[in-house]
Amino acid sequence: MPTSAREPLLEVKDLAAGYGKIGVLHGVQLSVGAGEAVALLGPNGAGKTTLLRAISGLLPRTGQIHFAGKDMSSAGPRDAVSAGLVHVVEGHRVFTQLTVFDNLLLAGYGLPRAARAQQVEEALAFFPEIAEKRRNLAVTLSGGQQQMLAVAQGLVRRPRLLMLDEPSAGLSPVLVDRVLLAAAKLREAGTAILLVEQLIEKALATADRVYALARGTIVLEARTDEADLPNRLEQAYFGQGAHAPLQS
Amino acid sequence: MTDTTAQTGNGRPKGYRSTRYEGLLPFAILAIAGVALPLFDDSYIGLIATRACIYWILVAGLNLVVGFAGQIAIGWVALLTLGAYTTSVLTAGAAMPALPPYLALLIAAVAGAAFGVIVGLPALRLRTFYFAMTTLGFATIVTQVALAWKSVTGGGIGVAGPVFPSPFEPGWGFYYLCFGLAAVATWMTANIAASRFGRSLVAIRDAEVAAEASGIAKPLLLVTVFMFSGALAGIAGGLFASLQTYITPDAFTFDLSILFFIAILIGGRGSIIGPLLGTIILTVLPEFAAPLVAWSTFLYAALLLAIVLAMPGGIADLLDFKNRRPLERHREVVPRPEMLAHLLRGEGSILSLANVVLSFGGVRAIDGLDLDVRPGEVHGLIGPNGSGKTTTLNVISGYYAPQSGSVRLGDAVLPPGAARARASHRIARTFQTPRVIGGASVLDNVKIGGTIDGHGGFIEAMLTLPRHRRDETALRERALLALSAVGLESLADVRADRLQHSELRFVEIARALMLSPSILLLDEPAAGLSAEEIRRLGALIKSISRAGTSVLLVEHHADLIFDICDRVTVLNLGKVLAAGTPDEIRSHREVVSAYLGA
Amino acid sequence: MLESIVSYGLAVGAVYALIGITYNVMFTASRVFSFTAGMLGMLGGVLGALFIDQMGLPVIVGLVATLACGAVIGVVTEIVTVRPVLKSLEQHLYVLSTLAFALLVQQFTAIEWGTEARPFPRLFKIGAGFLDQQFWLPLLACAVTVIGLELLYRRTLIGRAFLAISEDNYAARALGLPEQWLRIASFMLAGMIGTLAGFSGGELLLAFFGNQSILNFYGFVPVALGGMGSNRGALIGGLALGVFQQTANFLVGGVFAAVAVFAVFIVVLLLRPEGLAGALGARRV
Amino acid sequence: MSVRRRQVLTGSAAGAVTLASGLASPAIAANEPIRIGYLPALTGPSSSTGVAMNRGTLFAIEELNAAGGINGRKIELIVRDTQSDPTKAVNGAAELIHRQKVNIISGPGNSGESLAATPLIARENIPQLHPCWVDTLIDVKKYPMAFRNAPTNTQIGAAANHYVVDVLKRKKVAVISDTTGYGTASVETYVPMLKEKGATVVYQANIDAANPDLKPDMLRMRDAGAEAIMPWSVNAGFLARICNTRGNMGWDVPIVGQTTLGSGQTKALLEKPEYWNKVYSNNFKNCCYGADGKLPAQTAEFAERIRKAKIDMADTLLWWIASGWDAPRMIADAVKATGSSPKEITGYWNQLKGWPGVYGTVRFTPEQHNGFLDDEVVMCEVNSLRDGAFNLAPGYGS
Repeated sequence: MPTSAREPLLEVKDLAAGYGKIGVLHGVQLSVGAGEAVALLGPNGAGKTTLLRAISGLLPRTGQIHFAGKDMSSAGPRDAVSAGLVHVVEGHRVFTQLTVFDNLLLAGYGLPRAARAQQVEEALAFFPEIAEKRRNLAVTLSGGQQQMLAVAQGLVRRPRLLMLDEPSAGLSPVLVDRVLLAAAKLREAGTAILLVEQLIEKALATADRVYALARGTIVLEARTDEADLPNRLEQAYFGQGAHAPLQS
Repeated sequence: MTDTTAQTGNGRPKGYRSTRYEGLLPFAILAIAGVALPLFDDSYIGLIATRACIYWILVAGLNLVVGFAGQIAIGWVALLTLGAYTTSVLTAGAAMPALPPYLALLIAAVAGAAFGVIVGLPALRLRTFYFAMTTLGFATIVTQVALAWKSVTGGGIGVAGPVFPSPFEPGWGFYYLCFGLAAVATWMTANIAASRFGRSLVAIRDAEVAAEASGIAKPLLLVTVFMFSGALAGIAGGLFASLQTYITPDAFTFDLSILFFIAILIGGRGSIIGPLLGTIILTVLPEFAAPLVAWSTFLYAALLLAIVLAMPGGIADLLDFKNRRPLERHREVVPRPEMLAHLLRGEGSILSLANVVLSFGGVRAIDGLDLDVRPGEVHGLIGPNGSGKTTTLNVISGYYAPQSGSVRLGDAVLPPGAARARASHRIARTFQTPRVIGGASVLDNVKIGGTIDGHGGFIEAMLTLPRHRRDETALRERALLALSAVGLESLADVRADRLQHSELRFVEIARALMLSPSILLLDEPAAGLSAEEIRRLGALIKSISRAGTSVLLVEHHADLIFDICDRVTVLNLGKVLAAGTPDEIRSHREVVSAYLGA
Repeated sequence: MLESIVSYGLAVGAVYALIGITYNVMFTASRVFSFTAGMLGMLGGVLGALFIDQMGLPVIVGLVATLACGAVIGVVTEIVTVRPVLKSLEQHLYVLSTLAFALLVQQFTAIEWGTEARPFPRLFKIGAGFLDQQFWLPLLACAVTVIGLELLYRRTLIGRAFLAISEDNYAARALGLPEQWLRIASFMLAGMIGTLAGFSGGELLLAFFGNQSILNFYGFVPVALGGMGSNRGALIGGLALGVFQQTANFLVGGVFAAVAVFAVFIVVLLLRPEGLAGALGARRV
Repeated sequence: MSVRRRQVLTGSAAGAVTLASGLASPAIAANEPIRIGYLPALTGPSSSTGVAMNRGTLFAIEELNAAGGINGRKIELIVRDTQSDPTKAVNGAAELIHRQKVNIISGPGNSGESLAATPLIARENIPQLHPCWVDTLIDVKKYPMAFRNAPTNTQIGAAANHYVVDVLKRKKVAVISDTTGYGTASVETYVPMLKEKGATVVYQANIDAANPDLKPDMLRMRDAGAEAIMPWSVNAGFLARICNTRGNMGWDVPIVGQTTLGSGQTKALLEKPEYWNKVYSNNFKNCCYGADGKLPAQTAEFAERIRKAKIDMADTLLWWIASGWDAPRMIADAVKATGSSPKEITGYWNQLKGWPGVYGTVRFTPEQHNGFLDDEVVMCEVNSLRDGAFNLAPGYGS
């Protein structure tokens, strides 16, 4: 199995997590190199979102998580964020009763005042169209704009690894491209990205490497430029021995 | 040992009775102690014991409201006050010709029942804390009225309590009256607790949605229970007045209300013996700790806080030895589909959705959906997150009323919304996260599913009349059958919260089977199950459908879907993307792109 | 007569409003209805009398000390009665834990401070009639609190953080907001507002342990009717309630006034369980 | 000091409880202690009177035992705090009678508790001596063994009414009370009495003492043309609010009524000291300063004794202590003269003629168990309070 050339920024070993008695993830192994873009694919209910939550500490979990040389196995979301591991949660959940600007200020909670202001501006620079609406309440934004705001919130912290959970969900193709373009830009700027995405083609276009998650565990790891990836993916999805002729 | 009993022919696990009587032991001890008490020949003990009996008569009823239905009724002293004044005023004959005390007591019970409904009514509409506040309000208002309405209640001067004639004259005679009534109250509440009504109350408390899906009528049930507990409180009030010999409003302190309430919680919700012991302890304790008297309410509060934070199960948990016996590790759920024949009637009918539209705010969660689920078939419903799968289930089972379109079963049109009515159409379902009553046994959890098939009424249950007993035996037989069908019969007596997640999924299916459903809706039953368990689940579902039930299966596990479904419908953004046989579907280009995103 | 209704009604209404706001501040931070609101009000009066009358501290020191105690009790409330039961919010255990804690404190007060109403000191010698301290002090306290909260929520980052966790706790945590600390902070704030209510209304209600249940109920009515979490509702509702109650006092007399308020409360709630300006809970399945 | 003492006593009683009695024979050995059951309200909403009386009672017991008891028999006081709660009073009475096998019961003092406990005590034929003023509590038919070493509400009211109508010459009167049993009972009794005296009751109400604003009622009284306010309550907060509201309204009208008007708690709650002017409360001749500014000789001597015993007088009234002090001594005298059986005690009391109490002179007959003399119930000027006693109100200067 090919792994990333660079030394890993995020290293996850036999991670297990779930909700109450329901175990969703077991024995997940995963790594992301510095400045690398990794796509996390898998059918619904495979546990992609759960995995991101477990990594960022929003969910209780067992196993080891190393980030930037630090042991984050028992860290909460606060520590993750301050270490530069930022999680943009699914479904563009922004604070609708606050203005765009306030939403971003909150993302910089705890930063020194001056730095906060500056980094908020940097984040806004990625999304000119919400930059214009900085004084509007977030509730007045369209779904796509809210998603951009959510991503922008993620950027305020100048993350070393940005985890995006289905940024394309419920967005028009145009907007999807815009959001993913932003992701690509970040990537050029040296930020590593872990992207959960339904739209495989777009994901593959953005990422260097791909993991497939099914039934709560990693069933495939590959470089995006490898041949026959779709077939292998589908095999992985439907479980061992599933034969799935893709006819056109 | 009963946890691992083998299944016998008639479907009753061996040793079940033994565990049944285990629970009766404490009652027996208390009963003997109660009868023998006069041998002490200490009237002081007699008085305290009488007081405990009277308080218990009220608490016994309140227990169904607080402990079983989980309604936070803090101000129940209001009903004690009402009962006390009703009895006293009627016997005193100040307002009208004097009545014999027993008749007055009866009237107090009726008044209590009526007022109980009034005090309880807000519970049907209001959130927990709001309801607690309203009962508090009632507690203050009643005393206020007692003070203001001088002509009848004597205002602050109060009235003399009733004196019961021989053989129940003051002293031991009166004690025996109270003890007898307390025993009857215990018996009746225990009967209700063990009946489908008691189970339904707990279901409303811990799994309201599942209760609704099982056709349990929350409003009616709660009103009945408020009536019952109001009546008991009224009687307790009459006896209280007699014990006090003379009542003034300042006898009905809020502390008394707190005592009743806390007695139940330290006793343990959903238990009879616990609150009974709790009442005895709280009544007796301050008497024998004279220096602490002034601190008693302080101690009650401390006790309550400790219970809530440290021991939510209360005394009842300490007495629950049965559930401390270790369970067999590495259990395996082995369904026995052959049992299904006894459960299912094989008269499934076709379920069809026509052009159903449901939108929340601007978002169209379901957008003109057509769907047919045929008897004897497993129909898979798949699609990406937010494509409207679960929403569809919720429309069928009546949690959501679609803005347009129709849901028909056979040729009957199902009323939009009206979740509770679905059970009578034999529509059963399971939930994404199992909705089971952790504190109740697996068997009782399953019995919930068959609630609507009971014929006996509340009164019959209260007095365990034949028809009710027949209901219970039938229910029990069916429940054990259902459990053996899903392969859990060996865990029948275990408290549900001790089961593994995978087992809970099968419990839910067993509960659904109790309806002998014509339509079975399964919401991600395979989530969190191991590959082997999924295989068994698949087999079970398949044979359920083969027994004539129409099964609608929402599932993410593609392999399970393609394994057992006869037809599959793929949703995307609330619309049907494709429908057909599994093979058609998996070779369907758009599906693959939408579902797999290739 | 009329001026007496207005001056007294507004004064006591302001106290109700402050208690209502206390409920709100705790609720928005934790989704918990807490029985400790009335308790804080009661303590405000008792502690004020204790510090200023009994210990003879200067007024301002007494006030600060009272608020400080309120803050501490707020924090204790969060740690002892709220945090342990937050996991199982739907079981409503908080109703029991906060009730138990409030009772605990009330009983302790009754035993240590006494069950007789005790005097609350006259803080400012100025004013008579309607300008009397006991009438304007609660209104002043109420105005200060409302404006203060408005500034806090609208102008400061921490205030916005409060709004954020109350709107979407999950997203707030994902952003790395110190959700737990913010909750403690808001309980601290609630503690101070609650005791301020009792302190400012001290001369009106006296330093009396029995005020707890009264304030618990009359402080809850405005928020229940105005919609949980809405300070505007609490303010308007509180003042209205005060005036209504006082009018009823004049027209029909004390006992029936209580009955009237209670009747209105029940009826409105039964017609609109979510309050006159509130929204119901979300989907259940 | 009284606190420590109380706990010791309750403690010992609790001890007695533990060794399960019930076997103890009612036969009286010559040296067996005389067991007095005592039901004061020492805690709870209306306990200030109980606490004060308790000091007197404990003091009397100490004295009597120090003096060698009665005929060589020690007196054992078994205390049960009723917590101002009728249910606790009933429990307490039962325990004292059946567990502690007391010879006699003293108390309870609060109306709610007495109303509940008295029938119970009567049922068991135990002699009872209580200081509760509620008229119906003395009834030789219903409670043949219950005696009262205190005035009745009727006597109290009569004194106040007499003062308002005959001395102050006020004809239009407002009669109000709190909503307690005592308060409502008083109003019920006094209004007709006033009317008999030819006064008109222009305003009558029971007001919830929790209601912090009395202005509505006061305004209605004034509009009704009241020339005197007669408040009946033991709630200091309530009474103080009446005085304060009167002061703030600048209404010059006398307040005549319950003794608590003159208590320390009431004084503490006044907004201005002068609000206590023109306030006249019930009191008892023996416990008031006469025209010469001195207490009657016997009382003066008693006051001296309690001063020596360092009994706290700051927060209480002389007559409370006195009434608490008289009760055990009345019992002691009965036992000394005859014996400690119910018959003996009640028999002695039924013949009691002018027993010289500090609180008041007591006289019983078989038909009349209300021991107090009408003319010993007087009115006093509350603002003259010093060392727990008052000057007789103007008009008593005999």
